[in-house]
Amino acid sequence: MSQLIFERGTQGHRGVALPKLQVPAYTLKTKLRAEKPQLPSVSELEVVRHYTECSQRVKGVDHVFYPLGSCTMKYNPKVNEDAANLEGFTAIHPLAPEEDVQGCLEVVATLEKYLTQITGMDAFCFQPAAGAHGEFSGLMTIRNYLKRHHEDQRTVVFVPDSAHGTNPASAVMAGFTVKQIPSNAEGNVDVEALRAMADETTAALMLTNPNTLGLFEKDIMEITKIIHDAGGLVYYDGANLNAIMGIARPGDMGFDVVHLNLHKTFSTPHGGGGPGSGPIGVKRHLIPYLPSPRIENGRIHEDCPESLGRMKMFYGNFGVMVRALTYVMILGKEGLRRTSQVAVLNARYLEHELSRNYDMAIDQPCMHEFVMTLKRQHHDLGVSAMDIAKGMIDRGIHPPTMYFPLIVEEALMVEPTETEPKGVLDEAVRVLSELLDLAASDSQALRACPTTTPVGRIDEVQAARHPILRWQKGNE
Amino acid sequence: MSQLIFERGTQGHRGVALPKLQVPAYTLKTKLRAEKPQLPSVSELEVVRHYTECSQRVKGVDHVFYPLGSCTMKYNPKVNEDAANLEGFTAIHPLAPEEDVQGCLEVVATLEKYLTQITGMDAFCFQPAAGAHGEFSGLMTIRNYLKRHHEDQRTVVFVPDSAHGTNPASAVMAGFTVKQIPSNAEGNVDVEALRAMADETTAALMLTNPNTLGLFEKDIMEITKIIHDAGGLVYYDGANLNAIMGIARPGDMGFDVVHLNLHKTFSTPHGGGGPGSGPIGVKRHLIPYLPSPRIENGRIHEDCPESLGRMKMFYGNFGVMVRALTYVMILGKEGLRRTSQVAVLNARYLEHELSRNYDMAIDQPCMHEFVMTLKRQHHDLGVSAMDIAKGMIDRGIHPPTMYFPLIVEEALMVEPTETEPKGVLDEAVRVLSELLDLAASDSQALRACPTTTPVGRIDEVQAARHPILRWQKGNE
Amino acid sequence: MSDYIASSPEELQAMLDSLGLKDLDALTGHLPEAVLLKEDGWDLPEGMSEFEALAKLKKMASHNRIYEDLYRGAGAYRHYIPSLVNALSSRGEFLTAYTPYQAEMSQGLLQSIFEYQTMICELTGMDVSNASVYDGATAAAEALLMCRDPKHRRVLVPASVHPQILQVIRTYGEAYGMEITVLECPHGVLEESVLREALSEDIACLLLQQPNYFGLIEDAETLFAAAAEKKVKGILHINPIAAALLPSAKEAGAVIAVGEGQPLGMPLNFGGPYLGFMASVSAMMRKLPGRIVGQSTDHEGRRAYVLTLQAREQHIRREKASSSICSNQALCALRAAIYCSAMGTEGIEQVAAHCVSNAHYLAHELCEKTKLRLKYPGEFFHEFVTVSEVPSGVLLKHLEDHGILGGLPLSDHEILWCATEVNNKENMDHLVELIGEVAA
Amino acid sequence: MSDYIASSPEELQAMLDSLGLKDLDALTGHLPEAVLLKEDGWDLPEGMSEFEALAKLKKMASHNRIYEDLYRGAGAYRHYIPSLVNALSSRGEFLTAYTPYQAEMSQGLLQSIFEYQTMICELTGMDVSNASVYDGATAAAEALLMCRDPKHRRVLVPASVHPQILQVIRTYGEAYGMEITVLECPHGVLEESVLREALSEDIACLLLQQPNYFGLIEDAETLFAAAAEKKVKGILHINPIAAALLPSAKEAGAVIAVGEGQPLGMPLNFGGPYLGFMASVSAMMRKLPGRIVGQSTDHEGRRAYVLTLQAREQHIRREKASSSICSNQALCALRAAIYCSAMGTEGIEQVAAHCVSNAHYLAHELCEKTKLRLKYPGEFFHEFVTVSEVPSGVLLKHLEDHGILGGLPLSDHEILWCATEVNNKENMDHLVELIGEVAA
Repeated sequence: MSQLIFERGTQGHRGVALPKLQVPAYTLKTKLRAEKPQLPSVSELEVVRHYTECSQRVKGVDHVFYPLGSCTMKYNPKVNEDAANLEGFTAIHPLAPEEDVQGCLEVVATLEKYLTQITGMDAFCFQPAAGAHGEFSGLMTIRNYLKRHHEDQRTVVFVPDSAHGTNPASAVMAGFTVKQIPSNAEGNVDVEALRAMADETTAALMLTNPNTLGLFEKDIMEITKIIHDAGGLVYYDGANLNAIMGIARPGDMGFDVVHLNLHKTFSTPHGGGGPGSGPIGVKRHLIPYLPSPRIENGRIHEDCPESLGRMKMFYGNFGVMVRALTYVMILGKEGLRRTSQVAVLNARYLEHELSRNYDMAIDQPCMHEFVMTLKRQHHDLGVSAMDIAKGMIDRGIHPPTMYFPLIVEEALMVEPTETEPKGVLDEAVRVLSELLDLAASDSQALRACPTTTPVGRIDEVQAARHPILRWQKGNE
Repeated sequence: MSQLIFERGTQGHRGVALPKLQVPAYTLKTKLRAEKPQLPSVSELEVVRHYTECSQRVKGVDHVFYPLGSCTMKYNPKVNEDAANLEGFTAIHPLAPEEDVQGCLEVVATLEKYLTQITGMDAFCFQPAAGAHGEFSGLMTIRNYLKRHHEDQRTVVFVPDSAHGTNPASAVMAGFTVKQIPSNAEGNVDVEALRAMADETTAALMLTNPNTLGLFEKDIMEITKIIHDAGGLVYYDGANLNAIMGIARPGDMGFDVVHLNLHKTFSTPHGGGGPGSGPIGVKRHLIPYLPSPRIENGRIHEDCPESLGRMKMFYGNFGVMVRALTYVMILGKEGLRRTSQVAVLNARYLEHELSRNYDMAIDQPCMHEFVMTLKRQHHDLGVSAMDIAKGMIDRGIHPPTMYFPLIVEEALMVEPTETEPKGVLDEAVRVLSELLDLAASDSQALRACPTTTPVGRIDEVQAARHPILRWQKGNE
Repeated sequence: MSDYIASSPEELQAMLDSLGLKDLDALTGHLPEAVLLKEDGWDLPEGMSEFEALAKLKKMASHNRIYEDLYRGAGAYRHYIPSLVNALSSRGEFLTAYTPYQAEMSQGLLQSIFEYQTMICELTGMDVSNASVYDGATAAAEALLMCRDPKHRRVLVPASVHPQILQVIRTYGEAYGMEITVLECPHGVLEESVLREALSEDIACLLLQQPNYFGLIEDAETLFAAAAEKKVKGILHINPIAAALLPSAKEAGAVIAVGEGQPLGMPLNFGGPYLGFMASVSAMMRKLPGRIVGQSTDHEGRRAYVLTLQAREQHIRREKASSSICSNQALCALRAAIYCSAMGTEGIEQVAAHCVSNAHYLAHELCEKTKLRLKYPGEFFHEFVTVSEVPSGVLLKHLEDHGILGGLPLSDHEILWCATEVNNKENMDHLVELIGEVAA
Repeated sequence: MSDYIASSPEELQAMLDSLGLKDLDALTGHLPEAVLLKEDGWDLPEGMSEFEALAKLKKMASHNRIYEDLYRGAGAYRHYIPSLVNALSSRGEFLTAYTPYQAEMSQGLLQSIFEYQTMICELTGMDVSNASVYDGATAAAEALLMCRDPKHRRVLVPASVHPQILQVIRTYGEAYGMEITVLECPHGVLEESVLREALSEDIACLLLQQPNYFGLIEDAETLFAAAAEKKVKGILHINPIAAALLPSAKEAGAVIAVGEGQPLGMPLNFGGPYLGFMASVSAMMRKLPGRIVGQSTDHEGRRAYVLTLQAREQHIRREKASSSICSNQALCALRAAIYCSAMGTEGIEQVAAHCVSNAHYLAHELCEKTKLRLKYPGEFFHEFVTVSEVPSGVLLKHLEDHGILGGLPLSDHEILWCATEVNNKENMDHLVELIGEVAA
């Protein structure tokens, strides 16, 4: 069943044919390849069968409840796909004359307008292809801004200890030094520690709010003030925006730069890992320092003398932008607010129900996600967060994010999203409670999960120690 | 997992929303429904999950080898779907002005031209929605022709004992009396019996060639002559056309009327049982008697005084016609001929390989399909054709047609089609041989198949005796 | 040139070798010379690539005119089709499966048909539904056959039924030896008195269309009640969108409900594929033609679905079958089921209500602001007929010149208009303005 | 107004009740007043139905101009995309899955990425490939970073590299503290002598684009050999279609191959999403950024696939990671894999050969029949630069007036043309005729 396409192939099988060449064949005079690339030899039907079969060994949101914390695995509306697949968008060359691409520029401008309202920022740049790329671009914008203001000594970026790994990694990529901010017992930024650390070397603070524990940083106005007072800028990681649309805006909290994840909050599909889109929004004073070109008023401005330069070819993942715009247009003002409210309600309800059996990392009202800790069960019963996760797979639920944030032991981070009905949440409660029972009665059985999948738990150490990263005759 | 959508639903869940009403709401003054229809109450995501899940409990040609005799389960090219889904086709109203539907009329005319060449007929009518509908329409054409020629006494239609059940049923629907023609020991029409039966009551003979045993009727010229000499017409059931494209044509064999199955020979998908398309082709002298309207030269002729009338609303399953036209355009003359040749080769090869272990119904070179008989195994081992079929399911192959044609005991009718590569045929030989071994070593295990499917063998008697034909609260 | 032959030339040769044959031509060497086609015996073009074929078909499609704004119904209706209908129904599993004879490997398909049958029962109020037939007109014809018996071979049909349906049932009726009597409808609907005059004991059934061809709502309950007095069976051909609001076929007293399912998620598609639905009261269950899916259990007692009541069908009964139907419109039935699921009861009621309100607004505005007037006084659903002094052709041509497909011309001075939930006020106002320009 | 909230109002209330909350607003009652958004604090339109939104987006799309015939490349190429690429890659399973962290329920996805990695290795000749990065330009930038070490912070790049790639690597280089030196290419390609002059021991790597921005084929083998003498690493940014014919990156002596995968089944899409591919020799495996899938076994010894070498990645290493990449272009990589499967070695070679022949035919005809001439003497692949006295704008405008998108204007008198397998002789002849009308 799980033949690779190379193994499925048979010498001489041909897929799709080309039109006949109508002009004289021209043979290149330069040296050509010595060894041919060995692509699969399969007929069309074999291609179709192969990928149909592969698809049936993947679970998406289209199948199962996917409460993957911090990833916002909400429903991906099918209408988004229809909009993005309109030939009037897909057939457009990125270097076609400006007057021929007015529809694309309209998409960009409209989405920008809406996102500025949602976030309280003043302008957006859509070049970044993903969240981490947005972080990198946003930090580069800050770096560029500081440089142009002769503040080269500001080299330190603060990152909370609960932050996504992309935050410190992006900061380093952008040439900064990272300093970790501790969380306090309530799971929030330790404001006093931050105050003590902020100084003339401070370039920026990166923060997501609500944070990765699912908690709204109550002292956010003070936090941003501390950084601003120290002469730094504040960066908003938009991973958790789904909690606060229409409720609060990063722009109003004092953030200078944000990135959004259109593939999280704005319902574009994750596609098994991408393409995403990570547009960055800034306050007015930072606009000139954004990546170039800028799209404004139906024009593409290549000449942006203070821009940090280009982060990607062309204008970003346009197809993803069309999907996000479709989503925002359909939801509108009230729909977006309700989306965030129900995202919070679903998380709060699930947390409440689960807290009968499970320990929560923090005893605070969560926003759109929450973190459980299996520390007690790990100690008492010898079952880990991973074991619970694998047990969920066998019961038709995609596991929560495991072992994150790092500050929580045996963490499971749960984000149900607003598109799941109560019944699905109740069923998840039932499953998770059953798994705890199983952990108590037969932990061995739990550790053997998953058993309903095409393969069981995989030897990751072997994979990393003796990497086999491509098919070759003989490594079947 | 296999909840019905009604069970999945929850009171108050809503799917797709409508635009707001922009005009004054009008309330009908007539009596309205007393009891509301109870449709499912599901959100979009629930709809998507439900049908995604359902789809994964169906096997199509996109998954598995599907050697279903007489059904021609060949590859359904994806380009056909793209062509049929062009908005320039899907958005066209059937009663739009003639000058606005020239593209559709071009599709019809082009497909007609090609089909006449493939079959040797002179004209086609595309109203019939399926093969059986084509049979019915074809026989109605014959009836109309006979009536207009004052041959009302011709009420008998001959049908071979090996024919598809649709043949006699369609003949009766069209108001004829059916007489069965016996097959001889070689599996062909008993010519002498036919000669003895043909007389002034003979309306028509229905025949498929190659016949359902996969044999080409060698005496076809004589057979059609016998009927013509008796004053009758000869009808060609196009179910098996995939064997002879570019090799021989019903028109040249003396057939007066044919129906084709675009969803078999011309690669349009079966869709789980339809929509198909069963256009009928006739020789020139029968054209006026076809169903109306006639489409000719970019015009829709409603006024056809000698027509039998209308068989269906509008012009037939147009979307299926677009798919078939795409297929014929891509294959062209050589491709179609090669298609039939390889369809025959695949069948002949598979028959040859299987005949080492299995008994063939007839010892004659087959065309595009062949029939095996499990009579010996049924007697010796107590395993039936059905048992072998169910064993194939467990091994990832769709079973052949079972218990047909009726003149063969414990029949399995195998049609591999040209789109399967040799490797798939070899694997089928291996599986079928393995199943015979299992029948011999552990017939109980074979009779327990399938075991890998969501359900095992189903109680069909219970279904028919105590019919439950719809969901109702309580019959879960 | 392309083909979809999977084996390589070498594999083909290997197969030929194992058969002891030289080449592909040798496979048909046993056919009589007289039937073998000469190479120049047929005239077909050379094959081409998928790319070229698609380009040519795009070209053909471009020779059709797409009207973004249209007001034509008459049996083919433009409704909004939610994106998920295409996304789900086009999944290869559904698309490329055969009729589910092998139930164990087709449970998802069988289940979805079972669900479809349930939805049709709900929309019609009937007890049982089949898995679909070719279209609404053949569904009506098959319904007549269900009512036929040696003593009842006559059928009453009002002139308010769609003329194409009339044509189809005439054709089928001719085949079945049934006599069709058409009842006049001078006011656009069948009147009870006209019916009563025509009723007699040898009549098998009365077929009504609801709403009828002119968009008018028939008083089906009264008419079927009158028919029932003479033991004449009632067949209601009902628009499935209207069915959400109007009395169900069962409530109206019909024993069979049929209809054209196209409004439930099928695009216009130049007339097909569409979807014929058929449902009946329990008593007529074994007369229903076509496939039917039933619920049963497997050997372990698990709920399972299977094609059932096959004793009616051609592959079992041959010449004694109740119809010859083999293929039906399964994929269209699936689309209808997905559509009904996505809309739900409330959604489909809203579609119906929007159709009604839009059509009445349009009718009102046309009568108010132009010289058009309604032909019939009766209550209509989402279609209506206007009369005008200005010839229909002039009115419609003026609209077409402005990118609008107007109603269907029924005669030189009558037009059958349709409005659905996809027509909007702005466009309707524009239409009225344009009509006003030529018929003010 | 629509939303995608699944629970009914009653269920929402039940959940609120169980939390002891009055309404939805109460959920955020604990937020500081200062941050709470007032109702009029933001300006967004009301929501609308799916139907209306799609209509509006269709309208926007109609404000773009679709050119059926186009001759513009410059980093975004129109190739034929077989229908099965869309049909398979749009399956909901692939579309709506997350990065395959839970390997057991994502084997089909992991396997397809593993296959993609193998195909990229085959096309580039390299040993290992990652699972994709954002695009060809960022792939080039990431490749530079792979070559950086404290003693090697300089990069050589010829001016024949796409200016947008140059811009991106400048941005990334600035971040990484790498110095980019651009080498002049007066004849359109990097000459060995120019390279040798620039080479020194502190240089990390030489980046070449093949074919280069002007469509010309660089003598990569000679140049990388010269670089290698100074231990300077070779990075080849290669067009994946050209890769089927030209010496592979490995054969040319590169240690890293990168490129823009868009030609492998991605539509033009106004510039994205596209696909950055990256592959390297084994020795650099642990420096490759982004996801990588490896083969392993499960506890029963069954072959299985899993994300591997995660010790390089941000979610493990945080500030010590080799890049911050989290999302990549997985669905685009899947499209590329399906495309490569559907074409096969022979098919992709044919695409490449047709591109070459069509481009050379076009160049030949333009030079023969119009006053345009080639700017550079070197051998080109499927793009070439012409020089003309008539201003580029005049030439291109004339083509646009006839529905043709001509090449990219590089200057007032230079145009970069592209032809692929989808351009045909008839259209090219027409183009030449049109150019002849203004530049004869």
